[in-house]
Amino acid sequence: MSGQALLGNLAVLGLAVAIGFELISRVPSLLHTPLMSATNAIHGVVLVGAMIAVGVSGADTLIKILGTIAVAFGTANIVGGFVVTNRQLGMFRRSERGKKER
Amino acid sequence: MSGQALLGNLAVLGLAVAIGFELISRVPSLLHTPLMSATNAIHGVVLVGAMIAVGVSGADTLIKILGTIAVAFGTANIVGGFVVTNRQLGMFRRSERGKKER
Amino acid sequence: MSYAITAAYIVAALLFIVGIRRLRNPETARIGNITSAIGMLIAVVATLFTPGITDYLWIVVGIFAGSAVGYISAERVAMTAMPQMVAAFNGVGGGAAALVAVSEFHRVHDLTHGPQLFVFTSAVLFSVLVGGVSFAGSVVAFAKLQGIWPARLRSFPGQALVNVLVFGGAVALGILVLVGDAGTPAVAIVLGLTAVLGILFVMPIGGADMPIVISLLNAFTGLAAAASGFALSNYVLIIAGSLVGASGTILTQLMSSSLGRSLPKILFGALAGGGKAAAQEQGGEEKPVHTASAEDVASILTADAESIIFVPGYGLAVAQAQKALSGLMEALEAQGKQVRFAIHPVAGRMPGHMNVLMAEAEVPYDKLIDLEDINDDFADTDVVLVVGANDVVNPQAKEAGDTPISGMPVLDVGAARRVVFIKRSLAPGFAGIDNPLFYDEEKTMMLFSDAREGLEGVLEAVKKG
Amino acid sequence: MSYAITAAYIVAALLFIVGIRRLRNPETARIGNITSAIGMLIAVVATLFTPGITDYLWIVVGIFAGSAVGYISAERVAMTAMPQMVAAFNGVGGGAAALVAVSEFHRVHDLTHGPQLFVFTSAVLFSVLVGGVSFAGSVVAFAKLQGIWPARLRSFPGQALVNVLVFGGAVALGILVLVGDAGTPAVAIVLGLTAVLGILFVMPIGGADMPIVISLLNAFTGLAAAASGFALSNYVLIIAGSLVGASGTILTQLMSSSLGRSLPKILFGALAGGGKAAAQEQGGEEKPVHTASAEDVASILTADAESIIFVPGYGLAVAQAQKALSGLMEALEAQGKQVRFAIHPVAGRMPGHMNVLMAEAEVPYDKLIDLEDINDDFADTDVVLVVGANDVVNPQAKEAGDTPISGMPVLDVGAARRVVFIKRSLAPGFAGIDNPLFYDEEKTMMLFSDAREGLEGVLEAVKKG
Ligand SMILES: NC(=O)c1ccc[n+]([C@@H]2O[C@H](COP(=O)([O-])OP(=O)(O)OC[C@H]3O[C@@H](n4cnc5c(N)ncnc54)[C@H](OP(=O)(O)O)[C@@H]3O)[C@@H](O)[C@H]2O)c1
Ligand SMILES: NC(=O)c1ccc[n+]([C@@H]2O[C@H](COP(=O)([O-])OP(=O)(O)OC[C@H]3O[C@@H](n4cnc5c(N)ncnc54)[C@H](OP(=O)(O)O)[C@@H]3O)[C@@H](O)[C@H]2O)c1
Repeated sequence: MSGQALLGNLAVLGLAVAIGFELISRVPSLLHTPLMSATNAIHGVVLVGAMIAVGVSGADTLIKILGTIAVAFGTANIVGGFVVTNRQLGMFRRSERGKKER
Repeated sequence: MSGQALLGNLAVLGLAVAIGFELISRVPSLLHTPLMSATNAIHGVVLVGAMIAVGVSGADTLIKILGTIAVAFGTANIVGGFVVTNRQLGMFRRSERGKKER
Repeated sequence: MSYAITAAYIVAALLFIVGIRRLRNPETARIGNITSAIGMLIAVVATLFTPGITDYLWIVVGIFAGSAVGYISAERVAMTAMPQMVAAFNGVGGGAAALVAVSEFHRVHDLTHGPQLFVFTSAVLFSVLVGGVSFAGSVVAFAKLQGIWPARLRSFPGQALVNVLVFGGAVALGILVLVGDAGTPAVAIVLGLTAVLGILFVMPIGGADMPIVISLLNAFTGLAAAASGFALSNYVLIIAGSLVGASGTILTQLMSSSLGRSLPKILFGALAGGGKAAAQEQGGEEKPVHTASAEDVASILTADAESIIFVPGYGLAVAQAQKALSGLMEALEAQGKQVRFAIHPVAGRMPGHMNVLMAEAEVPYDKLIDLEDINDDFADTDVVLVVGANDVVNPQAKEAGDTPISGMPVLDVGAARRVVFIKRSLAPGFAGIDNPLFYDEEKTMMLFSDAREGLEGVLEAVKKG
Repeated sequence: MSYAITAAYIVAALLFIVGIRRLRNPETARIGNITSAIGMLIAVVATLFTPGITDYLWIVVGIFAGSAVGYISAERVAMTAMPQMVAAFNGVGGGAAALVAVSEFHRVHDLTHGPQLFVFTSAVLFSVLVGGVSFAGSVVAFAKLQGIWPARLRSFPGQALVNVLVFGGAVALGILVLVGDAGTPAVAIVLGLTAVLGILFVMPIGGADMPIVISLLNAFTGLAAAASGFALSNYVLIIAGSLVGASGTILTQLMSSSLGRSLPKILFGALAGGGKAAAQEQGGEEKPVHTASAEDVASILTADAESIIFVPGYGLAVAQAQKALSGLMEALEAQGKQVRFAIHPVAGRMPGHMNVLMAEAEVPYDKLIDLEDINDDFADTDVVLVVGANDVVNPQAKEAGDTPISGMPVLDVGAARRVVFIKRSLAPGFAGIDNPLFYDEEKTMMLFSDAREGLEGVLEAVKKG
């Protein structure tokens, strides 16, 4: 990682943190539980790193083992997180009256 | 600009646009006029580019002329924008009663 | 060193974000503006250390000249003239962005090649195109608002065709620069063409539509700065430009949606339809109205009113009557009345314009109440005093129909017990449509007068009696 | 190719942002979740094309195993067990981040040197440290919530010292890796130490405080992912990790501030103070209360009540009584009553927990009304039915004092005409303090029962008439 690339990453980090705070603070408490499980799913994106670790040629056995565990962990995190969030959100329904009032 | 740097710039652009919309949409209409003049001041940051253009050694006369105009324009934009915004915001005052109620 | 500069640019960009974030609340807004200004200072100082910068003379000259002009004009400008001021600063910003792109092209385009050059040149051309339009368009907008643009100069026969030709020429030349090896002169010609385009674009648009044009050009300048940032691979330009682009876009949307006309119609309608921005519909003159004198208004305000709401509008700004209105507020409050201000988001000629004017007249901002928050309170209000406003209280907006303001949310002043208008005549406002509220003789009183004179008369009568 | 992959990662990150943005509104939230999932799919598919990836076998094995486990557990879990579920997924995510960092270190650390290596290694160590703590801590939190963690195993004499030693050891070894050239084994030992640290950290904290711990560890996992992103120079990891870090931080703040105890006190208080998370204050037993039967409650609800508000709390979740409560709502609505739900943001054991449970029981979400929006309506309410809630309706919070809930905004149920509690005893809730409302014999009725049985009894009596 070159110095300029590092600074680029830092810029991205700063912007992402700022936007994270803006976005999250606007989610109503009605949806805080699904919010928690959705962001939980999103950090499963480390799967991407795990795939690279285990897939590149020349990875030795140690990496293969650690990497495969990491792939399984990351996938479980992603799939489980999105599915359970989807289940939760599927239950939120507006009343008939509420629908009409809109 | 290398390909990766270009992509880095695009990532920064995407994040900045997203955060821009979040931030601006939360400014109340009470402050829309100062908002307009403050963001107006901020785009004066092209001054930075103008300074580089006119200051690097080897710039020829054409660049010197265009660059000096650009420096003057950018500075006028920045100084004028921030000063007039400051003037506006200095006039916003809470009432005595309002202060106590807080 | 160069790492430290990039780091400083990132810090500057984050300070802009923090600064805009603090504009959310009037208590922190001033600090927010200063935060952004500090970010700017950091960016500028860091730039002085750029490796390769050896010639500081012209930088210093430019900065001094620009600071002097910027500072003096910002200190002197009247608050009613904010639209012009924003137009002027926007113009110089757009011009600077375009000039930076041209200079950078001149300096660098021989040194790179391949895909890099393509991206670089695209960014330069975008910046030149958008920055040039923004520069020239802002100058015209400024001149129109200032009243120094000759009224005859609006459009000429076949202008639509000329516009298309100029635009086509600029694009064609741009493509030549991009794929061929036309050099700096060609880019300079593109800049010239875009300047012409900017003039042609704004020329036919009516003066009252200028704030929308300015807000749009503000977004343009932001985009031009971001494009220059791409050409220079400079984060602070990219981020700052994007923030401004977003801001301009949101405010433009807000205005055009509250005008009830689509943006393309505002921008190109004048050219297509031929002439007037809004038709001045006449013909309500014959219906009777309840005319009042300053004394009548004063007695209504003092005798049997407890809760009073003031609605300021564009006419108040024109008449510079903000001080007179705040004086009337104080006199009535001294008599124990409750006085508040109902501020429509697009009252006046710029978003939030009335808030600044009333703040200038030392009305505390917690008495300036937004449309949404005050609309339910009119029903419990004794007297509403509408000063130089018209469209923003026009009940026709609520009725289905195809008037220019149909669907725009308006202040529901008709719900109050009594309504008093201070304006010079029965003439319509910006949207050019009649206001049925004028003719409700039971409820409404009309004080025909310049806003300032009328208010001063009422104030005098209130103090006397 | 590799440019296309980077571009795909940027698109994925922007889709995460759009997805979270849509979580703002229950109407768009499900689409938002799907948007984020599509972003994830794009990122994963793009990764398959990474130059240098030749061995797909173990990727496929891992993905299959993970998908099966993740899908099945997500489909089967009860909504009342959401805290455990989040803990489990958080643990595997943190573990994956730490393992990725170790693998990457093993692969790359011989190939780079100089300042690059320093930054790289710092990122790796940060990810290992934070990810390891998050992994092991989440496992303990899961076990505690699931009730499978041995209750004796909380703390041991001198644990604070051991904690400091383990942490110091991990940091010292990390510095060695950073400045010396200790290789992969040293990093593996650091990982082991951080896992021990995670266990030691969460072990002493009471089960009821677990949601805060989980939310904090969620933020940790996000930070670990962002740090792995730095090590790999990968935008999607950096951006996604930052988003999650921000989310975890905000929710942790929300909970700890509504618990009235500072975060350090929650995390380290158990160890310092020695044992119980909240003192079970006894001694209200002697005061008389107005006890009621299911029939009494039913007659109050049907006879002279028009507007009714239900307040569900943690006990409702424990008793799995959400269906019974929604059944009661339907029965009362069939009799023409107005029934709404007042939802306190930290009712239950997870932010927003009650909303999910009531949505599961098919209560439309526009009847689930937030603290702020409903608090003024209690004064116009005939009967409030509080089911398994306690702290969130405790008026002591409003009085100055140093109870654990002082200053926490509570539901103002005392303003209603009558209040009915369904709970098993006069035992206090999570905060361990007595509720004076129980002893207001005029206003309050206590139905001592398990929430589900009690509600079913009331429902039966209501239906009978
Ligand atoms: N704020 C923005 O961002 C923005 C931007 C562009 C357009 N607009 C549009 O502008 C309009 C704003 O509404 P508004 O109610 O504030 O203004 P308006 O509807 O334009 O009405 C202004 C009224 O002020 C009166 N007036 C003018 N000069 C006066 C003076 N010296 N003394 C007393 N009265 C005077 C005029 O009547 P007389 O001639 O009878 O005196 C006129 O009817 C809306 O249609 C809005 O959509 C707003
Ligand atoms: N939501 C979050 O994010 C979160 C996280 C951590 C902590 N907390 C804290 O948790 C508390 C939540 O307040 P809350 O009012 O929901 O709950 P609470 O104050 O903890 O009270 C729950 C009540 O439910 C009763 N109960 C338990 N099992 C029951 C059953 N099977 N049937 C009927 N009643 C039963 C208990 O009384 P009996 O034993 O007499 O039945 C208890 O008093 C707050 O102090 C909050 O700060 C919340």
